[in-house]
Amino acid sequence: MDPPLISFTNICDFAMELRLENIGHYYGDMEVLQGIDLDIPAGKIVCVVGPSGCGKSTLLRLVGGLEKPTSGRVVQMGQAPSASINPLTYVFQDFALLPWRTVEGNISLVLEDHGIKGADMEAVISDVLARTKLSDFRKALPKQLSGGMKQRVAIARALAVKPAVMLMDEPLSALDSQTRELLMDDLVDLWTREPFTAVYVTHNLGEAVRIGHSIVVLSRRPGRICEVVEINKPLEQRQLGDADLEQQQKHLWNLMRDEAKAADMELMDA
Amino acid sequence: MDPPLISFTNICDFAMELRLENIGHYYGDMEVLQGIDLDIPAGKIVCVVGPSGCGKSTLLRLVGGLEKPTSGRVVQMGQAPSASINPLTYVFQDFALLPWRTVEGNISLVLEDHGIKGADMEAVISDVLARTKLSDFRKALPKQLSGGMKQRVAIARALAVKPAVMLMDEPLSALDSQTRELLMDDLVDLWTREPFTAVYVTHNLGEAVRIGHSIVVLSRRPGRICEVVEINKPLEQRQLGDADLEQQQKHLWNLMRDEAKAADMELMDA
Amino acid sequence: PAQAADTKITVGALRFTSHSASFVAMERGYFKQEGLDVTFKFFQAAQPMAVAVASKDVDYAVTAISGGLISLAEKGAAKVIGGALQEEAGIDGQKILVSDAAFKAGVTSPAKLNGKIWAVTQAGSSFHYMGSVIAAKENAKLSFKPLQKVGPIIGALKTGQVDAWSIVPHIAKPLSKSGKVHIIGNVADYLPNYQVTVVFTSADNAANKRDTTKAFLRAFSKGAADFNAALVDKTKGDAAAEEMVKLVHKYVYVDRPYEKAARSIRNGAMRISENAALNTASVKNQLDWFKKEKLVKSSITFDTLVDGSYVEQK
Amino acid sequence: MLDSASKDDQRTVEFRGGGFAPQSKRWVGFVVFIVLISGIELGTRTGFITSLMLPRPSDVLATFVELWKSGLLWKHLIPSLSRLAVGAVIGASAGIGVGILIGLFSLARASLIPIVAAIFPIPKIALLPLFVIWFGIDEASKYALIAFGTFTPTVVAAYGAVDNVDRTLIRMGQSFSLSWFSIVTKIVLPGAMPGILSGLRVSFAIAIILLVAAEMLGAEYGIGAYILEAGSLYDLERLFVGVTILSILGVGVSAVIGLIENRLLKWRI
Amino acid sequence: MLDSASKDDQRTVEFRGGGFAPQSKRWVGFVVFIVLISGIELGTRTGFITSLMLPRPSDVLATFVELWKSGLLWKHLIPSLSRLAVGAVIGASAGIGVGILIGLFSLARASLIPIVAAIFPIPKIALLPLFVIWFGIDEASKYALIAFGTFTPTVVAAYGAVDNVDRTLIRMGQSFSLSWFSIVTKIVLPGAMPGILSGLRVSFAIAIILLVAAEMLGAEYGIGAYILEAGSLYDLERLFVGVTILSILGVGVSAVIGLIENRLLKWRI
Ligand SMILES: Nc1ncnc2c1ncn2[C@@H]1O[C@H](COP(=O)(O)OP(=O)(O)OP(=O)(O)O)[C@@H](O)[C@H]1O
Ligand SMILES: Nc1ncnc2c1ncn2[C@@H]1O[C@H](COP(=O)(O)OP(=O)(O)OP(=O)(O)O)[C@@H](O)[C@H]1O
Ligand SMILES: [Mg+2]
Ligand SMILES: [Mg+2]
Repeated sequence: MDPPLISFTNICDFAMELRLENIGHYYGDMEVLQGIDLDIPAGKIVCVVGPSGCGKSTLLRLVGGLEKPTSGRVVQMGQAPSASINPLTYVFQDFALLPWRTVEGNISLVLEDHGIKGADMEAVISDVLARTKLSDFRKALPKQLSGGMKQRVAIARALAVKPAVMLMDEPLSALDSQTRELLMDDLVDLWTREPFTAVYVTHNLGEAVRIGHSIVVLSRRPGRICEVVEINKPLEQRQLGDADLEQQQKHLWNLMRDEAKAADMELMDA
Repeated sequence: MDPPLISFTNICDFAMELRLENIGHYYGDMEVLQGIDLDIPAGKIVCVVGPSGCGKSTLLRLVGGLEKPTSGRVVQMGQAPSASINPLTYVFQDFALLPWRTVEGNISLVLEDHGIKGADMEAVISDVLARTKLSDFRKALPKQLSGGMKQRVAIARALAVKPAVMLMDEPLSALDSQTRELLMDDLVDLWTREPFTAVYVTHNLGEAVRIGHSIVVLSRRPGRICEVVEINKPLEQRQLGDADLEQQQKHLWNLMRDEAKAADMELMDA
Repeated sequence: PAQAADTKITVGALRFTSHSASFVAMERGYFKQEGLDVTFKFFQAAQPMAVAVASKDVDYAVTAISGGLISLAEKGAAKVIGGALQEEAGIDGQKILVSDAAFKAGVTSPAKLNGKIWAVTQAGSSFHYMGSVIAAKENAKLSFKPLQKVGPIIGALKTGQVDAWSIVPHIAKPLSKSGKVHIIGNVADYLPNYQVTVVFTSADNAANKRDTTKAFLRAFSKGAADFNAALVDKTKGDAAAEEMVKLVHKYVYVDRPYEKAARSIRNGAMRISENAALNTASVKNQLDWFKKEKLVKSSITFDTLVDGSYVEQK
Repeated sequence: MLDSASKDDQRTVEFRGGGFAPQSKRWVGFVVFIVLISGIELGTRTGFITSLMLPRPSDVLATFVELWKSGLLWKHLIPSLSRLAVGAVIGASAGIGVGILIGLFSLARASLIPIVAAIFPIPKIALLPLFVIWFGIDEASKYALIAFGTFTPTVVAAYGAVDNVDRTLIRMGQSFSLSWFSIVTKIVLPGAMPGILSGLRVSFAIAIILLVAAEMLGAEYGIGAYILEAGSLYDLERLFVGVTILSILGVGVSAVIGLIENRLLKWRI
Repeated sequence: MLDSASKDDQRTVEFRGGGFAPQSKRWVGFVVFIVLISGIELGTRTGFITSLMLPRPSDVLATFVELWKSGLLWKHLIPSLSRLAVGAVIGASAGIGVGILIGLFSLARASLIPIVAAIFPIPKIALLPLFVIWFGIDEASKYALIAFGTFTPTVVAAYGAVDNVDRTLIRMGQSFSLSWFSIVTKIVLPGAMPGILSGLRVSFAIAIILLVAAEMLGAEYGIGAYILEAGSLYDLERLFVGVTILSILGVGVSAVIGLIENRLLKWRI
């Protein structure tokens, strides 16, 4: 196989890390997050889990600068590699593809604005489509694709801007569980070939233990950090149904079960 | 605990079973199902798994009489118990609650039409709400409820008509995985206390091995039966991460992986 | 004195026989002789024509004195400069009509109109004025029903939904022939020498373009004289009358065959004032009535409405 | 984990979200109206705007006060309101009824949709002469004109609303063996309510617009008749008084429907 | 697993689904029109319907053929079409522009929404006298009237469409650091297209309705003028010819927009 034309931050040369310093956030009078301190080390995937409505998505928006924290700050430490077009790049739960653009068009969208065009753009697009196994779907419209393929397009789009950190908000939860399984394999594959830095928000503890180097457990709203679980087994060695992972997962579920129950029973104000 | 006021079919006295005889179905020119022969024994949960678009939902609609099969027939064997108001009752993926009716109103909806009112209705509603742990949410509107609670209401509504067979179309796939875990426990609990007959369609193999007495694996479209896997371990003894279940799940996944991949890669016609 | 040739002016007109003076002046070259290059602008109703003069889309036009015209004069936008159509004893003038139902119920003369419904196009229209004056003279109380256009009025009259109306003879006579409507009197009996229509222009033209305005009035008067001679006084013989009808038919009832149109044109011929003379008394009466009815501001004077410097004031 | 070089290189992550959620502040609206009206007042006073082009706002107000004091306001307003009410209620009810039929039955859909589509672009004023023959020049023809005008948009809104009722809810009803009648009354109609109500907003605005056309025919009193008279007298003050009343009426009706929506559709997310 | 008693008791599960998906068949529409017109023809021939109530359809057709043969059809149609085109294009463009401003900027929203809401219920015919003063009696005032009438509904549709653009797409754009201008042109505008196009359907229908009002202002030729003249002469045949032409025009414009939607919005599910 040829060396990839473009690549994630090479973590040996550059090291951009993120640090969350005492982050707190309010929506109106409602406290959503409280005193979050967290390091996101380069080349690692940090999973964030927690019950519904505890502020996971909010946290991710704060990290990427899509929202301003009420208190505290998110610090970027070290320079993003110069090749990185958009250092902090999201992958959304609902794909966020423009339905009126083809697969190719959705990727070119994020390149056009950064002055990449012609053969350069062509090269980038071909490369990311190849890496996400989408080369045959280049001219397809989103409506023709299954959910799994749509999320692959979104991932290809994120790769195209060579992110220093990927911010993934439940990237698999809109997919059915079989597709989820397939995509999880693809993500592990992508990371194994070329490690990237990521914050990965999820509800799914199975996903978290499969893909996270560390797992941050948030409490119910206002979200605080309950525990950070480190998993040392290399990603590529983790498998569906591994006993040690199952153990970790059970541990996490025991930590969270009551909170999840309470969150489920909560009545939203009319 | 008091004996329940209403109950599922008592499978000792009555035994209503369903038999699918050589079912085939077309939408226009597209063959969706082909030569399905299947028995649904009383008091058991039959899971149906298969790749996206293979006709699982269609099969369930055929079973419940919401659609007419192009060929073959669905036979009801034995009488539904006289207490059963609606022998074949669905639980839908997207809950199908009327947003303008309260929890209570959504349940009374299906009783009103069958001439149950006043104190009788009151008794039925209180009972099913108690069994699904919803008594405190009686006056809430659907918009105030989390997804898990909404599906509980839909289950309570299904219980209210004392079904002979429950037809469940991916009842948990619209929920986040933590809520799914909680609801799966609740379903197992309901079945253990009082066994019921059910056809349970799902994508999720983990769910299938946790809740199915037998698991029917469908092929890609046109859906045919590939294999029927029987799991003999009693439901109440099955646990998240049981090694034997993991084994079954891996077996199923190996059966389906390629088909799932192919289904995922399919281009829908523009 | 003829002006420098080709002063372009626009003349507003309705496709009515009563506007024939302008048509004659056009066809017989009287405008040309005065150095005026005239374009006609045709309207469906008189009211927009008044507004068009105010907005300077039209330079000269002929219409009944209406509340709208007076209001525009008050705003300094329009000015009456001469007279056109006039009721005259001995010439067939406007008729008073009643519906068949009202006629059968005993309204056989204007004296019996008390309590009846009188149709008008709009409050402040000439129909309103006529009805009001007739009612006052007969001590009758009329209620006035605005129906916007002549078409609906005829419909309402035929079906007995309104009781009475007044209209020019060439419309009144065919209507009465149908038997659904009856003529019970002449407007001229109540409004002798009623100045039905007037010539008007924008205040700017009246004040600042006196030569053009005078030239227009001269040509207009010549046309009026020809028309009166041919069809009203009938002093020129049948051939001239025939010729005049043919001329008018180029503008009026164009979509009807000549034979049908000719009858209507002849029936509709009422006198157009000689030399565009204006019956001051009638205009004053009308203005007073408008003020009394609070249709126009009470501050308006006769001189605001009329520029008396152009034509003979009777 | 970090080498010391980059330790010094610390920057807060830059904010790049927000926006694209324009907010409407009520007081800005008032300010704009006041500025606009003062501008016209000034323009007319300085002669920059002639009295032929626009009336002076203070004169319009004075005319309105006069109209009120003379008691004529009510004499004009009450018949108009009753025409609006009767006409709009007839037109909207018929429209909702027909719309629901179209939404439920193939035969109704196939036969009525083309007719409604053909009727839609017909200007109602063109039919005035016919309405006079059919309904006379009294109230009936005014009701009919307003009803006719509100009918077509209501039909379109109503069948659109029925079409948009979530089909899974209907399948749910069938799966519980509810009767056809129950499904229609308990699922289809409540589900179509939001669409129907928002259609009524447009229909009632059209009813108000048609008031003038309706009162062209033999109305002595009524806001429309008042406007027509003012127009024919070229009395801009009165014309604007009338137009303002209609405008306030329209905003008022829309606000009332908003209130009804808030009450009736509390269940919406 | 089954006891033998119930073995005999076999029944096919009963069908209880289907329905609630009315289909519109094109030929039914034609049949209905033909039945309706034949009915009127018969009614007028037997005298059941008097000539005062409705014209005889065959006479209407004959009148139309005559109009065509005389060449007057084009003389009336062409000015009307050009008025419609110019007026509707001006009104719709201005409406889309203002609507997008309202959709994007708080200041525009706060100041313009109340004005649009106040203008909406004003009947355009009430303003005819003013339009003559402002724009003269020639084409300009006709364009202005039609433009004014199409403006308000287009504004409402356009800002509604912008408001309805999926906010996650906009956040996506921001998250990729797209410029404000790119977000507007590449995300907001294409996303608002479906809403704007369906708004134009209504706006153009209104433009056609306003044609008659516009041609009240000193138009000699034009379908509206033809209808007005027919109405004032109570010539029902000609009135119906004119009305039918407008109706066909309306259906045609709507069909054209449908085609454009199909082409431009292929990407919709
Ligand atoms: N823009 C907003 N304005 C006001 N409240 C908000 C906003 N966004 C989120 N919230 C509220 O803040 C809380 C946290 O929301 P957030 O989406 O971050 O939770 P989450 O952990 O991602 O939940 P989920 O698991 O459902 O995705 C919720 O109660 C939510 O209703
Ligand atoms: N009413 C319908 N008319 C036409 N085609 C249909 C209809 N319902 C389903 N289909 C098609 O039939 C096929 C099977 O659909 P079905 O919903 O039964 O699949 P499924 O196995 O439930 O899929 P999923 O896993 O996505 O729920 C799909 O290709 C679908 O597009
Ligand atoms: Mg979230
Ligand atoms: Mg399905």
